[in-house]
Amino acid sequence: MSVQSVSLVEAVRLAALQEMRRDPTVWVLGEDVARGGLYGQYRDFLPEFGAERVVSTPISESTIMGAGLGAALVGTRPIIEMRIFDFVMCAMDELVNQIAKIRYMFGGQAKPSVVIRMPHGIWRNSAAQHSQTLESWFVHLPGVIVVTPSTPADAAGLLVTAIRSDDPVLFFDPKNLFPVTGEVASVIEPIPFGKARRVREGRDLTLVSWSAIMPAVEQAAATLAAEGINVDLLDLRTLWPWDREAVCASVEKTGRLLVVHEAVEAAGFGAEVVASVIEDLGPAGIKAARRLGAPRIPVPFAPPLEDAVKVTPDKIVAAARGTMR
Amino acid sequence: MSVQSVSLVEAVRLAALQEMRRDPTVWVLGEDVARGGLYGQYRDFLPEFGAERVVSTPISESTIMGAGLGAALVGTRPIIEMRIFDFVMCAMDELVNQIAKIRYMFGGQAKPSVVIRMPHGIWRNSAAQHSQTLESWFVHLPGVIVVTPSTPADAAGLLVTAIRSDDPVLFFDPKNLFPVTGEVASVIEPIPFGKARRVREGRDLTLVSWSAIMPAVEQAAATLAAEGINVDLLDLRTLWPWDREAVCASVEKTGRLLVVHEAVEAAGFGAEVVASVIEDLGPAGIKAARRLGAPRIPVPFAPPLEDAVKVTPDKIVAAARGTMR
Amino acid sequence: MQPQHNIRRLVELYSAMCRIRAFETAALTAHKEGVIPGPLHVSIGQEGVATGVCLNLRASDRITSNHRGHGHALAKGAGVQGMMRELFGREGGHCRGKGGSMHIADFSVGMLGANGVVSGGIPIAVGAAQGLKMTKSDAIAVCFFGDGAINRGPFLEGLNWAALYHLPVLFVCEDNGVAAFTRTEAVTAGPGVIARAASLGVPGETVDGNDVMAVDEAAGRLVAEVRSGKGPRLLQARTYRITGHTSTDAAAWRDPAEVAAAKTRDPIEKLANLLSERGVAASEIDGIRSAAEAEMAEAVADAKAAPWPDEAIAYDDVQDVGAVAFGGRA
Amino acid sequence: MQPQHNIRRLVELYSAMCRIRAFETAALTAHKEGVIPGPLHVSIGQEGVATGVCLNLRASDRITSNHRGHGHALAKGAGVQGMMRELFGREGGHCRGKGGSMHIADFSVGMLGANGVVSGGIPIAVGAAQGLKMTKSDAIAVCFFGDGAINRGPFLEGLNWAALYHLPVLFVCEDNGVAAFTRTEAVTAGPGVIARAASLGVPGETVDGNDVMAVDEAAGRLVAEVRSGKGPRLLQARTYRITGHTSTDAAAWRDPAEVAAAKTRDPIEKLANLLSERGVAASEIDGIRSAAEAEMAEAVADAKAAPWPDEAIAYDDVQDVGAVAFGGRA
Ligand SMILES: Cc1ncc(C[n+]2csc(CCOP(=O)(O)OP(=O)(O)O)c2C)c(N)n1
Ligand SMILES: Cc1ncc(C[n+]2csc(CCOP(=O)(O)OP(=O)(O)O)c2C)c(N)n1
Ligand SMILES: [Mg+2]
Ligand SMILES: [Mg+2]
Repeated sequence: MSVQSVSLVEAVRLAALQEMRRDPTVWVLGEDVARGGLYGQYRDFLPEFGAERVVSTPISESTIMGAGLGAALVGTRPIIEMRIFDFVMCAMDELVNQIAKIRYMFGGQAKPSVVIRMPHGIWRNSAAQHSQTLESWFVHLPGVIVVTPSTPADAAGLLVTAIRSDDPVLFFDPKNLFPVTGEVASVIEPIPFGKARRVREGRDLTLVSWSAIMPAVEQAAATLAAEGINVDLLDLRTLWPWDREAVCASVEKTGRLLVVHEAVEAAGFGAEVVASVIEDLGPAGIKAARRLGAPRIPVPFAPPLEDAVKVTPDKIVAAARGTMR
Repeated sequence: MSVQSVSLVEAVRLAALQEMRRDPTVWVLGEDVARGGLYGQYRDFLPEFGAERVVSTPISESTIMGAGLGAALVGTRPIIEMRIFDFVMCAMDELVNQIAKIRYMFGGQAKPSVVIRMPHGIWRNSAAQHSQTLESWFVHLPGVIVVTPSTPADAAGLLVTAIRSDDPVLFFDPKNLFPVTGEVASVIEPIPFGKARRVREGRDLTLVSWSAIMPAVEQAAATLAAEGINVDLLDLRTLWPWDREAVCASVEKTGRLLVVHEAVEAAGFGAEVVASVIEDLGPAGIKAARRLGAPRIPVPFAPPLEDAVKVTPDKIVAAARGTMR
Repeated sequence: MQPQHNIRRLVELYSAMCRIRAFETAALTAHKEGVIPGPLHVSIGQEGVATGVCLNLRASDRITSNHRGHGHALAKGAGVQGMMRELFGREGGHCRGKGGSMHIADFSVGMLGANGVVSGGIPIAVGAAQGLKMTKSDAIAVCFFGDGAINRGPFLEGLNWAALYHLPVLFVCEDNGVAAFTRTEAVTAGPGVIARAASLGVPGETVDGNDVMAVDEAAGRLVAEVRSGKGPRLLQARTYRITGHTSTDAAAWRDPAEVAAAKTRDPIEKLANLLSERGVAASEIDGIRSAAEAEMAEAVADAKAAPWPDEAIAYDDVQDVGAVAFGGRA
Repeated sequence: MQPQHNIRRLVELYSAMCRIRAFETAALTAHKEGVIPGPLHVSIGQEGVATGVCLNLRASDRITSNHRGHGHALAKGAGVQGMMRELFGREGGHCRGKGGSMHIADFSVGMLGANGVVSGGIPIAVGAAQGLKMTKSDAIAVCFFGDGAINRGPFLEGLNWAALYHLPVLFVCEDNGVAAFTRTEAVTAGPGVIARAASLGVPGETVDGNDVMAVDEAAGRLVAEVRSGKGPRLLQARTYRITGHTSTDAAAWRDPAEVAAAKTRDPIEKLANLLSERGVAASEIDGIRSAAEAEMAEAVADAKAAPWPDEAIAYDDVQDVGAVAFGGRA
C-alpha cells in the first residue's frame, strides 16, 4: 500500500472522499461545503458527488444539525459540518437533546449515524467566540463518541471509523494543525476508538495529551529528554472512549502523571484523567498527578493576551519539572 | 429577625420577591411566569409588579436568554427563567457565546447582570430530555458563576446574592427538592459565593456534595455514623467559585475523600474536586479519593431503569465503605 | 387519492378517532391511579387532526411528533400493546421502557418519535424528507407540531430549508390556541402560521381540525402534492384541547363555558351524528366505540400485568463502555 | 426629524461615509502588512447604510451589529483612536485589546458591540429595547444584520418578540446579496425579508442602500415612528460588498464584470458627483475625503506606536478567582 505525505486538512479530505466513494449513503451538509468548505476539506467534492450529496446550506445551524439527524433516521450517513466549533452552540438542542439521546430514548429503534465535524481551538487571534474548545463537555454527555486527533494519519483513520460508526461521533478537527504534514496511506484504514498512541517511551513521567496542543507537548518532551527527564508520552486520540488502561499502565511504571490540554483547566478532561488514575491505582503508589490547561478566562484577541491562555512548550516543561520534585 | 419554616420553592419565591421590592430594575422573564411559573416560584408576582416586570414570553428560549442580556446592558437586572434546565440547550449561543463572554470580550464595558434560573435534575420519571444536570459544563465555561443550593435557606440567600451580582449567575434550582421545608429568615441576607456549608463534622472521611442529592448524602452519613464511620460532610453550595480551601482542609484531617453527585460520573465536577485535592495536598498523604456519580447513560423513563442512574443512600454508603479499606 | 367520503371512509375515520380517545382516556385513568409514571400529555378533542392526516399516509411515510404524540402514533399504525406498555414503563414497550409517553415512537410503522422539546421534531422531519429524496424513495415526511412551536427558531429554519431543497414534507400545525398555560394569541405576533409559512416559501392552508372529513380531504390533497414532488406544504388545523396541558393540569384558568362550548364541537361526537344521519345504526356506532374501549382496556390490563424491564437493559442502546461496544460497520 | 437634503446634510453624510471608507481602507492595508492580527471584515461599498441610519440616531440610542461592524461603530460616533487600537490589539483599544475587529464596541456612544455569531445581535437589541421601554427612556435600539442572518432562528424569535411587546427597535437588514461565499438567493426561500418581517408583525420597507439620501430619508422616518411608540420597524437596504468576505478573501468566484458594475454604483462616488452637481467645489469634496484619510492615517500611526496591553489584564474583566472577585452590589 503506497503512502503519501499530506497536510492534515488534505488527509481528512482524502478520508471523507474515500468513504463517499465507498458508500453512496454518505453525504455532507454545511455552509459553503459545495465550495470546498472553509478550509478546503471538501475541495472537488461537488463535481464528483453532485449537489444532492454535497449540500451547501443556509446559515441555519439548528437545522444543519437536526436535518442531519433526520436524514440518518431514514438510512443515510450524513457528515454534519459545523464550520467552526463555536457555532455548535446554535445547535445544542439538536445535538444534546436529540442526537445524543435518540438511540437510547427510543430503546434502540433509532440509528443516529452522523459525524459532526467541528474545527476547534485557538487559531490566529480569532478571539473569544471563535477559539473555544469544550471537548470535555461531550465526555460528560452520554450517547456520543468524542474524537480528538492530532496527526494527519490519525485524523484520516479516525474519520473513516467515525463515518462507519452507527453512533454519533463528534469529530474535533484540530484547525490549527490543518497545515501540518504527515504520511497517510493511499487506502485509509479505520483506527479503532479508545486506543491511545504512544508518541515517546519513557520511565520518568507519564505525559497525556491530545489534539492541537500535541506538537507543543512533543517539543516539551524533547526539551525534557535533554535534561534527562524521559517522558512516556501518550496521545489519547479519542476522549470517549478513552484509553484509561494505557494511561494507568504508564503511570504504574512512571509514578508521575501530567495531563496537558489547550482547554480551560477547571473541570477540563484532565481532571477526569487524574481522578481515574487515582481511583484505579490508589494514591499510595503515585508521586504526583497534575494538570496543565488554560486559566478560566475567555480567549482574548491581542497576541500578548492570547499568549496568556496558550499552553506553550515552556509552560509544559515547567509543569513537568514541577511533578519531578 | 423572625424566622419561618417554608418549602424550598417558597423560599426562592420570597427571595425574588424581596429583591424585586428592593430594586425596581429587577424583573423576570420566561414562559408562564405571569401565571406564577411552572412550580409557583413567581406566585402573585404579576399583581404586585405588573406585566412589564413579570413577562410571560413566547416559547422562544434563544430570545428569552438573549433579550435578558440586552436588557441588562441598558441597566436592568433580569431574572431569566428557563422553566427546566434542558431547554437551555435551545439558548446556548446566547448563554455561552454572548452572556459568558461579553464583559471580557468588550474589555469590561458590558455588565451582564443576569440570573439564569434552571430547575434541574432527575424528577419523577421525566426521561432523558427533562432530567439532565450538566452543572460541571459551566464550571469549565469562563465568565459565569455556578450556584447549586440544596436547602431553603441556602437557596434563598444565594438567590439574593445572585440577583445583586453584576456577573452572570447560573442558578440551578434543585427541582426535586422544591417541596423540602426549612427555616428562612424574614429578611433574607445574601450568602457569599464560594463558601461551603459544613453539614456534619467527622474525622474519618470527607464527603463532598451539592444540590438535589444532598438529602441522600445526609441519610448515608447517618447510616455510616451508626457503623462508626464519622464523615465530614460539606455542601459546596456553589461550584464556581468553589470552596477548595475547605475541602482540602477537611481532607488533610480525614485523609479520605468521596465526592458524590447526581450527574454522570465521567468528566463531572467530582473529577475536578479529586484532581484539585490531589494537586494541592499531593497524593502522598491521601488514603483514598473517589467519586460517585451516574453511569454514562441518558436518564431512562421506567422507574426500575431510572433507579439504575440514581445515586441512592445505599450506593453512597457502599462507596464510602469502599474508601475506608 | 382524493378521499371518498363514503360510509366506509367515515367509519374508518370514526374508528381511528375512537381508538385514540379510548387509548388516552384509559391512560389518563391509569395515570391518576398512579400506575403510569412521569408526565402525560393527552390530545382529547384533537383526534380529528392526527386521524385525518395519517389515514392519508403509507406505511413507508415517516412522521415526527411533539410531546402530545399518542394520537399521531396510533393513527400511523403503531402497535397498541407496545405503546401502552411504554407508557407504563414495562417490558415490551416500543422503547423498552426508556422513553415513556413523551418519547413514544414506533419506527416499524414510520413513527419517528414524540419529542420533549417544542419544535424539536421540525428539523428531524425536514432531514428525513431530505434523506428520502436523496435515496429516491417515494415516501414523504409529515411533521406534527403545535401552535406554540411557531415561535421557536427551528420553525423558520426548517420551513426555509424544506422550500429551498423542495423537500417532500408536510408540516401540520395543530392549532389548539394554547401553549401550556398561555393563549397563543398572547405570545404570537403577526397574521399567523399561514403567513409565516408563505413568507418562507411554503404554501399553506387552514382547515377545521374538528371536522375530520375536512382534514381528510385537505391532507389527502396536500399529501398527493408533496408526494408528486411539488415541494413542502403546510396545513393549519384549528382545534381545541379539551383536557389540561398535562394529566395533572385542570386548566382551571379557562372559562368553563368555553370548555363546554368546545365539547359541542367534539370531532368524535360530530362524526357520530353524521354517521347516524347517514343511516348507520346506533348500535353499530356504539359498537365501534366500545370495541375501541375494549381494545384499550385490554392493553391496560396487559401493561399492568407486564413485567418491569430488567435493570441490565438500562446500560444498553448506547455506546458507553469504550471500544468494545463500538458497533462499526465494515 | 425629516432629513433636509440641503448641502449641509449632504456634506455630513459624505464626510461620514468617507471616514468609514478611509478607516477600513487603512485597516485593510495594515492587515495585509501583518500588523493587524485576526480576521477582518470590511464593509467597503456598504457605507451608505451605516451612515444613513446612524446619522438619524441620538447618542442615547443603542445599536447592535454583526461581524462587519466598523461602519456602524464609526457612524454611531465611536472614537477612532480606540477603534484602531482595538483592531491592532493595543493598549487603549475600546475593548482593551480583548475583542479586536469582530468585537468592536463603544458603549460610551451606545454601540453595544459587533458580534462573531451571525444574528447574535438580534436578541440583544430586542432586549435592550425592552429594557429601555421598561425604564421609560425615550432612546431606541437599532439592530444591524446581514441578509444571511434571516435564515437563523433568532430572526423569527426576535421579530415576533419585538412586535408582541411593541418595542422601540429598528431592524436594519444590510442586504448585500451574499453570505460568506454563497449568494443569499441560493439559500433563502420565499419572497424575502420584508414578507418575513410582515408575517411576524413587523412592518418593513426596502431602500437602495447605495443611495445614502434614500437611506437617510427612510431611516429618519422609521426612527421617528419607532421612537414615538409605534412599535418595531424593519428597513431592508440593498447594497453590494465590493471587497471579499474577509480581508484574505479575494471573492474570486464573482464575475469581475459584476464587481466593476457595482463600483459604478459606489455610494461615495455617487454622492461626490451629486455634491459637484450641486456646486460644491472639487477641492472641497476632495478635502473632505483627504481629511478622512489623514485622520485614519494618524489613527494607524497612533495604533502602531501604542504599547501592547500588559499581560496582567488578560485576567481581569471576568470573575475567575472565586469569592474575592465577586463584585456584588449591596
Ligand atoms: C423548547 C421548549 N420550551 C418549553 C417547553 C415546555 N412545554 C412543553 S409543551 C409546551 C406548550 C406547547 O404548546 P403547543 O406547541 O401549542 O402544543 P400543545 O401543548 O398545545 O399541544 C411547553 C411550553 C418545551 N417542552 N420545550
Ligand atoms: C451562527 C454563525 N454561522 C456561521 C458563521 C460564519 N459566518 C460569518 S459571516 C457569515 C456570512 C454572513 O452573511 P451576512 O449575514 O449576509 O453578512 P455579510 O457578511 O454579507 O455582511 C458567515 C456564514 C457565523 N459567524 N455565525
Ligand atoms: Mg397548542
Ligand atoms: Mg450579506
